[in-house]
Amino acid sequence: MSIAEGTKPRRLPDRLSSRPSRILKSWEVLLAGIAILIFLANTQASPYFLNPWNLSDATLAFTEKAMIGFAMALLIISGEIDLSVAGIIALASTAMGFAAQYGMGTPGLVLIGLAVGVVCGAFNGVLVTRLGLPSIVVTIGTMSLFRGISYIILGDQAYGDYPDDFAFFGRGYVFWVISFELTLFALFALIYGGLLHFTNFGRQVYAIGNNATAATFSGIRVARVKMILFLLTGVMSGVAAVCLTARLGSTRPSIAFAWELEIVTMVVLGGVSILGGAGSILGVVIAALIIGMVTFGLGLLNVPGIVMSIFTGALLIAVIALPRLILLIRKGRTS
Amino acid sequence: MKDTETTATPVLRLSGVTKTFPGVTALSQVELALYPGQVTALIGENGAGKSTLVKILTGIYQPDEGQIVVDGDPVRFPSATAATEAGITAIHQETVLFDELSVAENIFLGHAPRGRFGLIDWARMREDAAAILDRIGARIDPRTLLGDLGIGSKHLVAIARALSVDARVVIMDEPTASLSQAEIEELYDLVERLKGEGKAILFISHKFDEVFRIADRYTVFRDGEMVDAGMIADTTEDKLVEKMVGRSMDAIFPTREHKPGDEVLRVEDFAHPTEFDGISFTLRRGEILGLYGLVGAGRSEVMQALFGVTRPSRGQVRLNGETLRIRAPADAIANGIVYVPEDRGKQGAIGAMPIFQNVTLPSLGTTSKAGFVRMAEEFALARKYTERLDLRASALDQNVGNLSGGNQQKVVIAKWLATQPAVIILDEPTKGIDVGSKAAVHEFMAELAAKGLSVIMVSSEIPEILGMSDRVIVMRDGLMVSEHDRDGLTPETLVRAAAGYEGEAA
Amino acid sequence: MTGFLKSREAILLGALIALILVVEMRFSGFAAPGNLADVFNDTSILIILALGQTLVILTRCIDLSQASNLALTGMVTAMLNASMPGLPVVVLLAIAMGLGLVMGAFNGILVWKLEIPPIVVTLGTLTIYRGIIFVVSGGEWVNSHEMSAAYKAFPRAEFLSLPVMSWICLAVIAAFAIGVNRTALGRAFYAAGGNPGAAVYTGIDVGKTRFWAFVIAGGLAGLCGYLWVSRYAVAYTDVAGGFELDIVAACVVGGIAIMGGSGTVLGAVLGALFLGTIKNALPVAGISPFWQMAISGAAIIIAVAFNTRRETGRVILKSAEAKA
Amino acid sequence: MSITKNIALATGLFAGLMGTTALAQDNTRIALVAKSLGNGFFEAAARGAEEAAEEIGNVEIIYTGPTSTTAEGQIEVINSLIAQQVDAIAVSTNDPDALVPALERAMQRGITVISWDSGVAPEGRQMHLAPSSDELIGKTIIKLAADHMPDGGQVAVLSATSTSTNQNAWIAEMESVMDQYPDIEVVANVYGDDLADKSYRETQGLLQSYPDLDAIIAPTSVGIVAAAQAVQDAGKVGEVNVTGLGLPSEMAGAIESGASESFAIWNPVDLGYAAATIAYNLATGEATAEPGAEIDMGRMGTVTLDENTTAAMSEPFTYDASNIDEFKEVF
Repeated sequence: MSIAEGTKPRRLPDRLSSRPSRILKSWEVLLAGIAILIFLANTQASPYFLNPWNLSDATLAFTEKAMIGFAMALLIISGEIDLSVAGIIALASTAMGFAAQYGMGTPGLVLIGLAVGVVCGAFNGVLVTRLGLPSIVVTIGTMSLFRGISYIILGDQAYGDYPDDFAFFGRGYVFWVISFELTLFALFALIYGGLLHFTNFGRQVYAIGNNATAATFSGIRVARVKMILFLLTGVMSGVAAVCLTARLGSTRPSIAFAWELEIVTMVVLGGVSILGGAGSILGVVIAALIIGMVTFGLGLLNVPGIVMSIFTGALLIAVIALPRLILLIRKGRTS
Repeated sequence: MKDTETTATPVLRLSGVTKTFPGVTALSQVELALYPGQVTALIGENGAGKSTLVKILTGIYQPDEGQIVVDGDPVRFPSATAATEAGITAIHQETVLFDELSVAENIFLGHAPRGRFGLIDWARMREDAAAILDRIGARIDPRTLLGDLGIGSKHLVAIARALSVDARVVIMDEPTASLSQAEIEELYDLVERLKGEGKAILFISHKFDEVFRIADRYTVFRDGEMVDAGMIADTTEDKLVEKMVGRSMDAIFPTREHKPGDEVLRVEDFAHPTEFDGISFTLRRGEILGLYGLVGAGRSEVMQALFGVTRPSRGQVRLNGETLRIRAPADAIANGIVYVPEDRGKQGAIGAMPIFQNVTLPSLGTTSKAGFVRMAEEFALARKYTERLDLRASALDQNVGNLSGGNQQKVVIAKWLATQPAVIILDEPTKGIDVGSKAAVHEFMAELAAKGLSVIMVSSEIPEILGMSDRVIVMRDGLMVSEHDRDGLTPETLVRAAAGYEGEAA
Repeated sequence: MTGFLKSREAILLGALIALILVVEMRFSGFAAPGNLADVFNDTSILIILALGQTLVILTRCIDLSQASNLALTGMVTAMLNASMPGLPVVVLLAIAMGLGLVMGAFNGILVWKLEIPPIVVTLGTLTIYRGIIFVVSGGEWVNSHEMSAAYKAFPRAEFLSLPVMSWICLAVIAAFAIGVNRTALGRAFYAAGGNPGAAVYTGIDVGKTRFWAFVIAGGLAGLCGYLWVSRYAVAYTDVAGGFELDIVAACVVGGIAIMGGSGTVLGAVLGALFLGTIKNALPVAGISPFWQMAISGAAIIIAVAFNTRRETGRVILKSAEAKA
Repeated sequence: MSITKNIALATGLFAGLMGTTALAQDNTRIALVAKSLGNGFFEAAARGAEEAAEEIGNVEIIYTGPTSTTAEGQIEVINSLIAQQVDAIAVSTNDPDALVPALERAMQRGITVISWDSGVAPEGRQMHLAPSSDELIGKTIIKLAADHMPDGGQVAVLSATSTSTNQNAWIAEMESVMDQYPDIEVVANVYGDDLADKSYRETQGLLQSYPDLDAIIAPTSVGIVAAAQAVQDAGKVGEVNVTGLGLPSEMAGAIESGASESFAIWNPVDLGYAAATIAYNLATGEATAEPGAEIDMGRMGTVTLDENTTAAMSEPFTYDASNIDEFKEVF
């Protein structure tokens, strides 16, 4: 069995199966199929659906959440989670509103929004990586803390004196029906897709999520990678805060309430394993589109938002349960 | 003990038991008999199949073939409870205890005494626990939280747990591994008492002194097969060692003509608050340094501190004369020191990632450009090293988790060789892998040493240590006990040094 | 006793007493027995839910659907009561618990048989259960005057000068104290979460144990559904919205380890009481209610930092032991 | 195999949710947007709007809103109404500022936008129909309390969501007339966020903090019910009078138990009716929303817009034990 002298070792192929066959079996294709079906159903259900302006408006319902979702996807793949993202939005928005009161210009406001995101992300990151606390609990705490600070600052008041050009981030159009937010969404999809799938950093994120101990033994600085991921999630929450605040034109402490669970739902529906180690940005993009289309399509039929959420909740469980159910039934048959 | 009893029918008998796992046959047509009032020692190297056997006897695993016969009737143990109910109890080698529960509850979990309304009677449970602990001479308060105990006391609790059921068969899987000398003596007394009560005892141990002290019978396993059995009185330690390592004696290790060169690595007065102390050694270019000792001797801990996984409290590491500051594995890797860990599944391979990505993980700096991965480079690097190790896989994008143990190990070794290290530490490099893969790994190790790579090989397998090392260091209880040159070194010397048998030094 | 004094529960109890005393200093009368009884009564629902959640967390799972379960069962009982005022409260209670059990069992079966991560399962059922409320009620509220007097009176009825609500809570606490500490299933929750691998060696089926945790948590959420709706005398879709995280927070403050296997009934009760006291004290002590959220958040972070540090004590190894 | 099954399931679910697809293109479609669905006040307003639609003919009312009282939810609803190209939107807002951008876009797309009940900032609508004037409401709510406090005493205010404008305006008006009641002291102002449980808890806090409290004024239909319940549970019926703005159907119990002596409300049915009629008139060009304009609202007569293009409909009406039974069946 040992290597015989002179014999040429067996050559291993790079890939087991051809690219097309692998793609066909992937989660993303399943999701894309569902997305197409929903798209077709929508076109049948309402004559208003296929209007470019309407579709453009509809994207605003998910772009901000999806932007956070990209960073959250990386974080969840690494085996952590951040439930404080909506709290960060509230705090960042409050900070921007506060600065706007004192006449701060648009560039300064954006910087403040992003800076609050960084600080909050760093706070989460330090608690998780330095003190070794479980991220789900830490961020349940910081979720209340961040939003709570907004409540302390604002109470029942609102900030609304934003400069006119600030509105561009939430209401501006880059080209025809392509809104600034949609552009940003596409841009971040590419950036995060690139980061996760084509860089050393992304590879390390997968390795950590799959087996943090083996990753440590492989020379990956696990705490540092996780810290960066918390910072990224914080920054993206800051970006979302800028867009949402600009879109609403006002800040109240209840802004973006309960978004954290919607964002996690989007990420998990996109095929990111909640246990870490698996998932893709493409999946998250498609999941965002699915949720956006369901919301918009049912909205056109004046179906209340809460009923739409039954659909997303059921979809979430169904897409994860079905493959396992089928496996279970097959196993039952063979044994 | 009457003579008639020794020839009496066994309480428990295994016949033709076979158990296979994907890629590995753990047990093959194994026979075993346990007699009332007698201690049967089960002897074998790591990976010989002892632990699998224990799991089959306690209902954790079900055998693929063969029979378990209790009192002459064939039985099946579909769960742990079933085995307990059949009167079989075990002290497991790995901790199967609960840190967050009290000592009393750890002893009685699953069969706690019930009081009124069928509720658990805590008072009685504590009393009973105290009684059992007292019986084994353990001075532990049953109300203590298990997590607050040291590893030795935890082991005593595990023993108490095994004795809390009224069993006829008691399995002890390396029961003295973590005990102090005084505790070991008390355990021996306990074994005598259990014998007196007519219980059949299966005693698994590496330590020949204790086998000869307390066992009545022996059974030797090697590579999942039963190779010998008989009465202790009819054998000698040398014979048992030979039986135990027999196969490996015959195995051909690569011939190594190359002479070690200059000193590469020097470790001085290395210490850790809890794991090891006073470790000093050197390593030369092209040398294979064997590090031998029993499980728990602190070998892996020294190596992991050297690699930066844990922080030593004291000591110096010099590479080519320069003092290194190693705070994390990344620092060690940057300096050309790499570590192939013992626990493949947890520390070595990332099962859900493809082969090529596993191989390139510590080398991403060289396969990437400006931080971006280059798949073609990755495949090339992965192919280069996996093919040299004769990896058996379908393709390089196959997930490592789907490979056999031996092939997983090749991937892990390939991963480290791809970093082109100066020093490679191999922790139990051939543990639990098949003979063919073993040979490939050994041959490659020799080849690497010949090319000037310095190797530290941690191993519990005596033939491997003897067959591969230029020099051998033996550790026991976190300390270096002896250092040996390859020439004239015998298995017995090593076993004695590691077990502390017949004095301290060899 | 010295063991208790060093425990997390004792420290939390100390913190709770300190909190009450601080409020008492600002507003005398807060620490009066009558007022404390009111605080307890007001926190009863949180306590009951936190106890259910405790079991789930003990087994290394999490249930985010409790608040939705509560709201749905509450709505169903209110609608039943509105359409059939003659239906005795006992029957409604049974229906509420039964419905809650079924929803808990649905979570549990997905976790047990399909091995879907609990957070995903309950994230899904959180929205599904809540959505169903809107579907069954058509978005309509059930208001006070549509409910029968008996329906509203039950939790308020006083027995030995305590409302029935408080008695139910005390009964649940007592049942948990016995059930968790003195039954095989109760101990199995600890084993299944503390060391799932080892639990197998003691004959415990980890998946089944998790299932039961979800079932019990669901049943209690159903019970609370009736209690909540009858207490506030109104049922609508958004009842107890966002409460799921308050429940988890109460458990965390109470020292229930999110990694499973560790925590006590007393801890969960004290954790819930701590948050409940803050909620009740703020308006009384004249602190703006807007401070409440930040204070709860800070309490959670402090609690988890405190608890986790105590748990990760270094294992003292053999050589050190031998030297000592 | 698994893919097809998944798809089949997904389609089934989706089809099930589709429900009715009524599209009547010829009608004038007026969307009545509530603060949140399920609130009895808005349900009653929707009935009024339907009444107006029947009266006018060729009008379709789309009654919609978010499930919880959030601005973001209302924005999504408004976006989908814009997409449906409705003719008019009449909204009772959760946030006067946050809805402006969405409503501005609606107006850009040629949709008539008015606010009613709770107003939107002027740039976000063509006109606002206030149920009553802030001044009248402010005076009414304190008078309701004072009528039952001959010797003066302490009152506390339990407001609704801190994010709605109308409550704050009413309370400000109330405070401006407090000098007429020298014996009455407003001791606290708390927020129940339009949540039953929070309002309940805030009331409990008030009862504890101010043992001598004589009355609680809750100018919100959710808060007043919760406050009455809390007073009843605390055994303070007769000591503390709960009053403010509420719906007869929801307050019948409190009047009966004595927790509330009296309360006031304008008629939401009339309000919905008026909002729909005005929206129709503006959408069909029969009226223009500009300061000083007089707009017809059917059986409710006409309203005149002030310089902020705001109009007040009517005075609040007081309900007590003498007339509650008559109205509790109506709304």
